[in-house]
Amino acid sequence: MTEKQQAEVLPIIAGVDFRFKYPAGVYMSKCLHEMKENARFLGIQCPKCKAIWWPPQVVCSYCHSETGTNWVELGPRGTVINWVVVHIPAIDPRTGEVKATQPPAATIRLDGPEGRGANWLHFLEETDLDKIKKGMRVEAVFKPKEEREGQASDVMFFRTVEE
Amino acid sequence: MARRVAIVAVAQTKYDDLSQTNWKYNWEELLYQSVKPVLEETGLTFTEDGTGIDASISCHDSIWAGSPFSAGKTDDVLGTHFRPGEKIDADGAMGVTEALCQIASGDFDIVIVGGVNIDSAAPRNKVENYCFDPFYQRLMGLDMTSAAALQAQRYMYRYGITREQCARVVVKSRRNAKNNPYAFATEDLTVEDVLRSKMLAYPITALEIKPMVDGSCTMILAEEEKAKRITDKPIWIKGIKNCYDGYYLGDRDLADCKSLEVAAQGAYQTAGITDPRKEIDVADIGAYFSYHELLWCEGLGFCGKGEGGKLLDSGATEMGGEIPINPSGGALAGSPYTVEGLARIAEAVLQLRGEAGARQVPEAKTALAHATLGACGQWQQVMILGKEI
Amino acid sequence: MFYPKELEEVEPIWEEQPAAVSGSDIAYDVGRIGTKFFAELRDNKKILGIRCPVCNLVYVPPRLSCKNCFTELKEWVEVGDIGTLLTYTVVYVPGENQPFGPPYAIGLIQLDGADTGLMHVIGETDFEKLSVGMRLGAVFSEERDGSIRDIKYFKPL
Amino acid sequence: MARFGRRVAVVGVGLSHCDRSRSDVNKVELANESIRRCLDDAQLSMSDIEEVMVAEIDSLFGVGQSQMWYTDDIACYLKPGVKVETGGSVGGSACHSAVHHVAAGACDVALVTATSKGGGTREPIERFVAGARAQAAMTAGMHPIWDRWVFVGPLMLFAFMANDYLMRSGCTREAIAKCRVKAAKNAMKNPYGHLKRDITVEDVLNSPFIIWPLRLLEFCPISQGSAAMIFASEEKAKKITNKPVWVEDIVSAHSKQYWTDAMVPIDWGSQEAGAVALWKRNGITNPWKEIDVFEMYDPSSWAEVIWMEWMHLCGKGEAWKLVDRGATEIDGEFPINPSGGVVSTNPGVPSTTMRYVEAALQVRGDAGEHQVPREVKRAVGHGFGGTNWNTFILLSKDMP
Repeated sequence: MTEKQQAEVLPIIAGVDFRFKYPAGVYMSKCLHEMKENARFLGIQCPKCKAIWWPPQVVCSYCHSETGTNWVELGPRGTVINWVVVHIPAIDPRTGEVKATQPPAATIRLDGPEGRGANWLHFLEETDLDKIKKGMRVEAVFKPKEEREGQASDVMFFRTVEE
Repeated sequence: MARRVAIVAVAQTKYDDLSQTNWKYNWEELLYQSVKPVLEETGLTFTEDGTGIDASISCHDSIWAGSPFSAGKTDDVLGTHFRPGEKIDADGAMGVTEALCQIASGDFDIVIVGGVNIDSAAPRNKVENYCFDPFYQRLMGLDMTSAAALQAQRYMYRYGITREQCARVVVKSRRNAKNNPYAFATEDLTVEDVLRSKMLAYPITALEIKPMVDGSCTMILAEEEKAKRITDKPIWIKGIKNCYDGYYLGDRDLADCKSLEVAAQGAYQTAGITDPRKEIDVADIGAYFSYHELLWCEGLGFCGKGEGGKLLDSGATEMGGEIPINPSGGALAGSPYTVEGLARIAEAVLQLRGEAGARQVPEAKTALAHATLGACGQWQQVMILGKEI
Repeated sequence: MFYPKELEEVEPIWEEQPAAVSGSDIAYDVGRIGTKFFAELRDNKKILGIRCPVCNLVYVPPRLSCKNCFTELKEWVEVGDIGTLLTYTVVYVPGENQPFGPPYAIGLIQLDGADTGLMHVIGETDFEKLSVGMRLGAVFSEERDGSIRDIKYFKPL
Repeated sequence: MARFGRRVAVVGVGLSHCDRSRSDVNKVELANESIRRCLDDAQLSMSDIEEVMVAEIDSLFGVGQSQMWYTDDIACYLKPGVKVETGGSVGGSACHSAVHHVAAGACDVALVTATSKGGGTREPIERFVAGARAQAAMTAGMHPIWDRWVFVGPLMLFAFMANDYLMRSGCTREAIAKCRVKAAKNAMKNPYGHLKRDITVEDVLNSPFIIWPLRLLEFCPISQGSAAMIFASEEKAKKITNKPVWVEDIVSAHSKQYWTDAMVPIDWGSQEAGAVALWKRNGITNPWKEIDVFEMYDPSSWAEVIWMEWMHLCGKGEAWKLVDRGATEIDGEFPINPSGGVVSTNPGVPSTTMRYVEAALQVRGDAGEHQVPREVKRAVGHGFGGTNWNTFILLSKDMP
């Protein structure tokens, strides 16, 4: 055995490049269609414990009741509850693309009936960290209708509004 | 086991190809279609005070779901939010073992086990290729079908099993599946149809592998006292054992199924079975490929080594035979990955409860449910279920 | 129809995405034992096995532990590049990581001096003429980079 | 009264050497390393092992159905086994499975194995890109349509939680930095620690933001390593060792699928539900007094501080003050992570098993240099993973 052999440790390239089809399901499909067609947020409220599910889902996580068709309209305005700013290159797992920068991400409580939930993680238009405050009022900015694809990214970001 | 455990309710969706509806349901919606019936049947809810379901087990193979932590998708419908949960990343039958141990240990009294998969959303041969080690076997382009072909060839060579005998398994499966409202593939086939269908990896043809289907299966297990209260038809778990064989296909004589022999002996011992062919009334076994049923029959001790073909030819495994095998049609009639083993257990339960409809095996008292996973059946599990305690 | 009508009638939305970011370019560490096997293959066209002194078995490919007795394996042995076919198949459909386009034959080959079969491709052959028990010899790739494909294929002798 | 039908004890533990890259071994050999140490620790041979529980996250670590490949190297050949996947907590979930199997009488001796060795890439790893890749891989576990496109892995979650805590508790950044320095000091004493850096509070506060307000040094590294544990029934345990560590209780609490909703107001309900169940069931009214050492899964120093409150170890808004005055140091009132924690050594899959192993070592008094300077009667190990899934184990010196 040569010295070179003794020192080296080999890697083997043997990845598998697979793509899956991810279904949204009936509840999320309805909600995405509503965003695409009517620029409207349709959440669902648990008939029992009144928690609001955004995106809508079949069963309430808290009390395990069926949510049925108890639709509630949310937004398009909301309140910023929390925010962060990404400083590292983020890789979009959908494409493998490296995003060098991205706008601040925030959790926004969409306007709507009282109840737990209705929070959405989305981007803010405002990039000045000093101007982002808890309780700040924001409004969803949609892509033009013809560019909307029935995805969460049909909303580009949330814009600060004065009230 | 420290406590007796019974299966008190089972439910399945009709197994179907979701790609035909453009993947209408997502994982949780598909799973909920079998969760709701078991909750309704038993009247149980998710509670913390010991009056309802204590814990949940989600069976979800993350490579088939295309994301890590994939079992999270099923958390809501299985009632796991802020509650005890366990996620089995293998065949659902392993989840039943886990539920059994959770209950027998005294930790929980009632456990729900759910499994779901959308096979049609995954690129099958790529996922299967990903299951092989990256150094020696993956780079040969192996998938589960070509691995199975190596086993089939070796099996045929060693014991003189014929391709016609293998094909006849498919014909029988489809015929039985006609009576199973949950089955997917139920068309009439002849041996020639099977042999003449597209060759995938010699000697395995397109009709000799499990069709691609989607669906879910859920069941509830309970300890003795509660089981008797919940239902008047509890089905008792009498013996269960699983076993792994060695990994490299070249290490094994593929014409044998050592791990199945060990698993079967273990399960028979606990259940007190000495002559499986006589004492077991019906068996639903995990056959992903045609030859599986023949080889597994040998491993299960229903016949001697190399006699799987003869056993089939004798008609003993047909409906009405001495030991009907796969009255449901088995995986060859359509069961999704990870749900495969759960569906076999569900069928055994239905048979013992006398709820199997047109495919009912009369007076079934003891049933066997088998599951397998991995290339050439590396992992095997055998479960004995009984009507009487 | 399991869900309310208005939901069952919604046009389904689905999205195709990669399951993992890494894709086809993942490099796996072989480790010291694997490296020795592949380096010998690459540099000297030799196939090595490893012997378990307790079970008296020679494993190809080599590994760290004997699965029967858990002995840590250290005794390297050279095995032949000629062996016997244990089983084979001919793959007719395209798949991932295939060394050749279909149809191609793969088999388990028990090399002389080894107690286990090695998975590999069978080349330079008429598929009709393949049979279990036939003798095959290794053909090495001209350009070798330290992987199992440094053996190009096995051919009938 | 014992919680289970049969008593269960930890009779052996083993850890591998951890590093950023363990290219000297492949995945299964790495698992084998800690198993050999574990068998040596318990003075058992592979034939004594009756069942093997495998912890893995196949989608992250490059091989599907990996339990199959592991079989030969984890003493599982012709034996039964279980494979679980619950994200970072999986190493704990596998232990719970082992406890259940032994307590149920399915076997007497069960081995748990957890290994992390992902595939690398051929490209040279630039600063942050390796981390970004790891985050992206974990983001793939989020909802493909709803969450993936905006989420940047667990990093983002911990950044959110840090901002929330800053706004709510009035904590100082120095307190969190102190928590990180404590972890670094402890890790230097741990032979199996990965990051062994002599850092100061200033170093932490001067490290760059990765996701504001989370700084580089406040987050865990990526390590490769493995851990193993052997659980045995009472009868066997007494034969195997004269220092059995008894499993008093195990608890798991999981959580719903969408993280985005759980993020604000930061809702750590499953940490709370799990911990409260653990305290209540075992008659622990004041964990701060009754637990001698706590091994917490702390992907970030922020998590350690915040979860102290959610696990009812102290009141809301108090944790940072306790950390600030050194109460959680190795020789403090309530030692947390004397091993250095996840923030120092993070192989992912075995991270929870390591917490359990370290808790067991502390109870045994075998933790060596990082043994806490007090009598350890009861220790808790905690695991975190997936979409906020939590596991807890309560270990004790005295037989329950």
